[in-house]
Amino acid sequence: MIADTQNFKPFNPDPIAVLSQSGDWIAPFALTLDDETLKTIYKHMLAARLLDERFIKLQRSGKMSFVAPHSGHEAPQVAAAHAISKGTDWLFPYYRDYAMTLALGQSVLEILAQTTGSRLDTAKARQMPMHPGSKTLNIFTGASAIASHIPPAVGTAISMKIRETGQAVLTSFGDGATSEGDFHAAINYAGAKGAPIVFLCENNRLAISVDFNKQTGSETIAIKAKAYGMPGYLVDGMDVLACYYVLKECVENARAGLGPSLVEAQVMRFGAHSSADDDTVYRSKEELELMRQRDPILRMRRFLEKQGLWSDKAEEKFIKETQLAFQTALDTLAEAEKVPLEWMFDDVYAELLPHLAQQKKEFLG
Amino acid sequence: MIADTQNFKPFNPDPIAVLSQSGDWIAPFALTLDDETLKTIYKHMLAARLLDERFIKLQRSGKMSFVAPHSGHEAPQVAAAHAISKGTDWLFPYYRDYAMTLALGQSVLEILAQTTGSRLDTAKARQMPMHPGSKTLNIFTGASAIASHIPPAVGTAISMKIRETGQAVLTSFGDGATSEGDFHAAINYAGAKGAPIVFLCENNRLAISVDFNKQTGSETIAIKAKAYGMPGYLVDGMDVLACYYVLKECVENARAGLGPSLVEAQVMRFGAHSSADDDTVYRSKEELELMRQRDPILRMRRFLEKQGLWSDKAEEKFIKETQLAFQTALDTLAEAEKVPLEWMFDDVYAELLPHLAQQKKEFLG
Amino acid sequence: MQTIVQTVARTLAEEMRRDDRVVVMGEDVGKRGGVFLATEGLFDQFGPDRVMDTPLSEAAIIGAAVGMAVHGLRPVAEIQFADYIFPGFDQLVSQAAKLRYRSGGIFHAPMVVRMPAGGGVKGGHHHSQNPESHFIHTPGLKVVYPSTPTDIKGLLKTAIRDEDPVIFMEPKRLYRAIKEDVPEDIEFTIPLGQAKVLRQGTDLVLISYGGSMAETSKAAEELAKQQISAELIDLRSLMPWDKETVLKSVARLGRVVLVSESPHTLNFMSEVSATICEEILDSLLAPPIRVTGFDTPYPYAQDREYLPGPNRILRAVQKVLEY
Amino acid sequence: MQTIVQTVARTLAEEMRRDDRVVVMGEDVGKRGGVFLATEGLFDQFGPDRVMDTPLSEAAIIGAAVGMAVHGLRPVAEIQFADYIFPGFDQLVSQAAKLRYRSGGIFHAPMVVRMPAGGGVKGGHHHSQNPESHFIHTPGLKVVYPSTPTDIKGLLKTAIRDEDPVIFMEPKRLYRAIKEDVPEDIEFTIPLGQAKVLRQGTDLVLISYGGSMAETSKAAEELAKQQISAELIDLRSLMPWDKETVLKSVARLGRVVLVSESPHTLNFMSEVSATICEEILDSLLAPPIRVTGFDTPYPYAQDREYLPGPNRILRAVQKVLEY
Ligand SMILES: Cc1ncc(C[n+]2csc(CCOP(=O)(O)OP(=O)(O)O)c2C)c(N)n1
Ligand SMILES: Cc1ncc(C[n+]2csc(CCOP(=O)(O)OP(=O)(O)O)c2C)c(N)n1
Ligand SMILES: [Mg+2]
Ligand SMILES: [Mg+2]
Repeated sequence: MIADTQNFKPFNPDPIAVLSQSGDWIAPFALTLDDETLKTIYKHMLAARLLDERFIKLQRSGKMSFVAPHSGHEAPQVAAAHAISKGTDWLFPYYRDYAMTLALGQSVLEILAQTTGSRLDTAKARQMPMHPGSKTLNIFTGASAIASHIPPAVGTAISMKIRETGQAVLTSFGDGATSEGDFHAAINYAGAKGAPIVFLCENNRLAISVDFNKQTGSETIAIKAKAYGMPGYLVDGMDVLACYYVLKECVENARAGLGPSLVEAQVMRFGAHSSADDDTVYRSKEELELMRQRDPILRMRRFLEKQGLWSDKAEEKFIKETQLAFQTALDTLAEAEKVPLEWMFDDVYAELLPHLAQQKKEFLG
Repeated sequence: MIADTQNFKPFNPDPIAVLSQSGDWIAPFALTLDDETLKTIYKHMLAARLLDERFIKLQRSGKMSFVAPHSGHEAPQVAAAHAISKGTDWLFPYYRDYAMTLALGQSVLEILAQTTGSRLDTAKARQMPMHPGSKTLNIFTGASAIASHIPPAVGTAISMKIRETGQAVLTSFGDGATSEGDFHAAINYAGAKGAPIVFLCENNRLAISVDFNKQTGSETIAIKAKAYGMPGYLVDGMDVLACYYVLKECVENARAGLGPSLVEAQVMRFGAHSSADDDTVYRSKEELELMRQRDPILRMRRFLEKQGLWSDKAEEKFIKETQLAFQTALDTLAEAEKVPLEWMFDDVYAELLPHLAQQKKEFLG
Repeated sequence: MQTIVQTVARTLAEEMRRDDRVVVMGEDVGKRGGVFLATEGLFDQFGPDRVMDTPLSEAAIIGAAVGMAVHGLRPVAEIQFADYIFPGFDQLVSQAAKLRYRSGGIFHAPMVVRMPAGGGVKGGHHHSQNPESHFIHTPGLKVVYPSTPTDIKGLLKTAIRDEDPVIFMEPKRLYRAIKEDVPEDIEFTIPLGQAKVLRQGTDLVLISYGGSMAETSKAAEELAKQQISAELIDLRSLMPWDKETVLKSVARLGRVVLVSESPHTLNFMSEVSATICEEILDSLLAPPIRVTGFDTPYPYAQDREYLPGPNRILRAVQKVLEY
Repeated sequence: MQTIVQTVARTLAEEMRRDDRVVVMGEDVGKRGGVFLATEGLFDQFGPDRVMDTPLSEAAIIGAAVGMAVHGLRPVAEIQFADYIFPGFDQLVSQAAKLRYRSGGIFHAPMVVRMPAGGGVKGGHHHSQNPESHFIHTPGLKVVYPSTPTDIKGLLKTAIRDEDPVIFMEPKRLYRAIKEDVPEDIEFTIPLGQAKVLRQGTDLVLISYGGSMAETSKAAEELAKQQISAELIDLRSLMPWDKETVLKSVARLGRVVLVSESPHTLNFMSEVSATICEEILDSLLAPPIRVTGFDTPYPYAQDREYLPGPNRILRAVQKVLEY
């Protein structure tokens, strides 16, 4: 299917793009995605944006304790979800990846149950918001410690390889994460093993307030692949189709036994780092204005409109449907019971160890 | 002084050499070292080899509990000592670096005092053998944990930079060390900061028994410099003059504010990993035989002989002198008193904290 | 009147003015002023060479601080949350803690590692933990965990001027909860290893430190209302810790409740309890009872319930009094 | 008759034959058979996909083991020396220990992390430490530290078959010191959390585990010669630990000496002591005394003196008996 795209060149200094800012196809190969898929990709990005806006509202109204907005990161995230094989491949995302889990098929109810700390959270409301996970979708439940999910991602990929399961792993992380020892230990092991895994860096050139040039001396993240003997691809992270084609190729290469790859998607963080952050302290409004003009959703919409696949009416209708779905989920959550106190003591181990049984008994009386 | 060598090309796929196996000058630039220095470099290598042999004897006779032989690693180690400015620059070596500390001027008595756990050890016999350190020579006393000395090395270099002291740091480590998170965290920070430091990897393609191709997916260590935005040089680690010229250039670049570099010296480990290892389990005698033919000491000796700077007689005389110096040091050590028991409780903190005072009192009665 | 977090920033500024070897480093400590604003204003005052944003690596932060200290600087490193010490834990254990000892004293690392710690801020697993046991069990590290602006000032100054690595834990849920007048003297210091008796009592001793001082004080007040007189001690310093003060009070009253929010097993109060029993067993009128966090990861939904709150403390007090 | 280290290798082989999900990984565990030969022969029997040499990174080893476990394997990872767990400590604390809890049980990591531990082998700072307190204080980890070939077999099998991460500490100075017949049954397992009473006594209780069992047993024999009858307990399992057995013996005899070679402050015996005092204070005829390593980094020159040897144990026993 993507036979004619099999020749993306690694370590290209210019980011790979297939759509111009005005939504024209500029790739040296032909588009291979069908209309439905193109529309779905767009819808996923749009729904994710709406979800992000809803997150922020929920946080401001006290229903979520925390949010790390993903606006500006939708393209690689949605592309990643489409590039892997749902329910077969594994995803090891990070906290900012709700466009990815949503596009992969995580239900809004499940997502909101986690982010609002509800009794309906399949993870039993054990973690703060922004920690997705799903057994059926093979979405690994991460920890907050930056980059700490990457070694487990590599372990899963090694397991796939030695057992020849034909699966692949995709793991994502920010530019800041690449400074951690865990990133290095993990990607180096993957390189040595030729493990079937794709490393996706969503490079927004900020780690909270820390600028990319204080994060590393390299010009790109993609070039770091050289240290691990794998290809590194620089992609325009505001171009969802470019992200898709590159990631798809990497996933298929992984599955075909060609080993791991590192993909750097150059994205822009439209919001503050999180609801606990005030980004006006370290960047200007003008900077942000310029960024917003490169909105990945706008670019894809222009493309779809030029293809005759999308319209204002379609947009309106989809937004309405999506908001309704959010509301329905929130209504369900509003009716849920409180998180049981006794959940605090479960799942530390498979069984309730004696000392925990004692602590539970003493506490609950 | 080395103006005409300022143009070593980083990331050259072939290791940089200036001497042929038979000891001919093959560099595209002229030799700039004077005869005395050339002889000193050779003597340092030879003395280090003799020291290594003595270590092994001392270990076999129970006078040292452990040794990690450095034979085969002499070239980059001696070169490093000559490339830095003694007593001004700082050295953060690893356990296999006795050719380096010896060449920098650490006395045989001081070295043997540490490796035999004597009362005369300036570090109070606190660590097992193979942990050199010197206040006057600015040799940082390392820990056994692989790569853990590299972040402190970078910290020292950053201190030099922000206080503009005009100093530089050289830190060395094995190929295995490059897999640790600490290596990455440290070199990445150095790259981002442009710190005045040279990273020297003595790549013997083995970490105890683990082959280089299981250690990393990259073909060389030098290429890893790309990940950190600094130059990486591949050097023939059996050619002491090549090592010298490259390291010297890197140290001078560091001092000149041009930032850090990574140098990979391709060496060969002639011995087992350590006295606790049996390398016949994982490598063949033939392999070893081939290696020994590339002995860095032989190559330099051939060069010196061709220059008329060395002879069998000179060799004999130097060996005799060196062995005598070893013996004198060992005699001194033999006369030293036992390590005082109460040393166990000192230097945990600047002052003896009350709980330690109590433990000391109870123990010593 | 100033809060704990303001006191941190002001104390750092004072020490940086006093001694130009003092530098501040960490993630977001520069322009951003730290995610809790504990370094607010420093970047503007002292510039990028003395207030350094680092890459996102705790190993790089701790390890580089060691190297800076060895070279003559006095680094004060911030770990953004105590929970994130673990990627840098080897640098702490293998480098910072052991350097003086292993080198026979020829090298040492005078440095401070500051970190906000503790729960009750809806931070879940990784923004709530109290890892002090790990530090205290590591010979070579000093550990303090003050609970008031004044103690923060006095102990932070002492930590910065100390010749050894000091782990400086800050009770983050109290960052803005308490305001008080803080001594203005720039030479105001508090020695490490001195507990503070906050309240003299006649019925039992309550001992705590850090964030849990708030709940423990509340419990003491509640007891006072019930005509029960608790002697209240804030340990402040955990390594070294003030055994003398603790033993004196406990020996006098014979009853003690020990409060600390880190997980129960090998909580620092296990050490305090074991020491009390070893040294003054015969003075005990009741078993020392520990009121602690549970042996679970820090939960999100039960953020408050996990903490040893006043009710759990009062129940323990009752047990100790009725024994 | 087989040694501890031989038993490790043979037990691994048995479990790998029984369950093809079991894989072994670590530095030098392949052709080399491990630096202590604890994986000798496995590479030849099971090949490179089930006996994997890893890069030199403990974070990669622990972290990858988590990912393998999540994907259905049963990894047994070797950390070459317990002292080298620290570069991988965050993976243990943040990933392995908390995965089940944070995911509400939808994911978990059944894995074993083996590591030779303990002093007395002239290994200095970093080949001698006993970091068990760090593991025990981390909710989500199970911890065992057996001291005989038979217990090694039974507990290693249980650990491999357990559904949670188990830290399996091996007393390296006893690796080749003891030989015994080990049950041949491939289904021979020992439950976690059961201590073993090695010797019934009437005068006092001696409790220890791991490498220090050797010195503690020696002390018990010495006491027997002096007509002093010590009840000797090997804890074997530290999380969970067998409170019942300990409390029963101590309540009966009223006197106890606790021996463990890790540093004194927050040594696991602090927990045991605090628990004893909390639960059976009135049965105590003397304070529980801990005989431990010192609060210093592990020294090289005083390699043996650092350890709680028979003499120090006997002195403590005397104190406890004369109290
Ligand atoms: C080990 C660790 N250290 C520090 C933090 C605090 N922290 C949370 S997000 C963040 C910045 C991450 O930046 P990046 O990886 O670039 O991802 P982005 O948020 O930009 O998408 C930091 C420092 C953490 N979560 N974990
Ligand atoms: C953190 C840590 N893990 C494991 C070890 C055990 N160990 C000592 S030397 C060594 C191999 C080092 O190989 P390399 O870095 O290539 O240096 P070389 O010995 O080959 O010179 C290992 C695994 C250690 N010292 N520290
Ligand atoms: Mg970022
Ligand atoms: Mg090597």
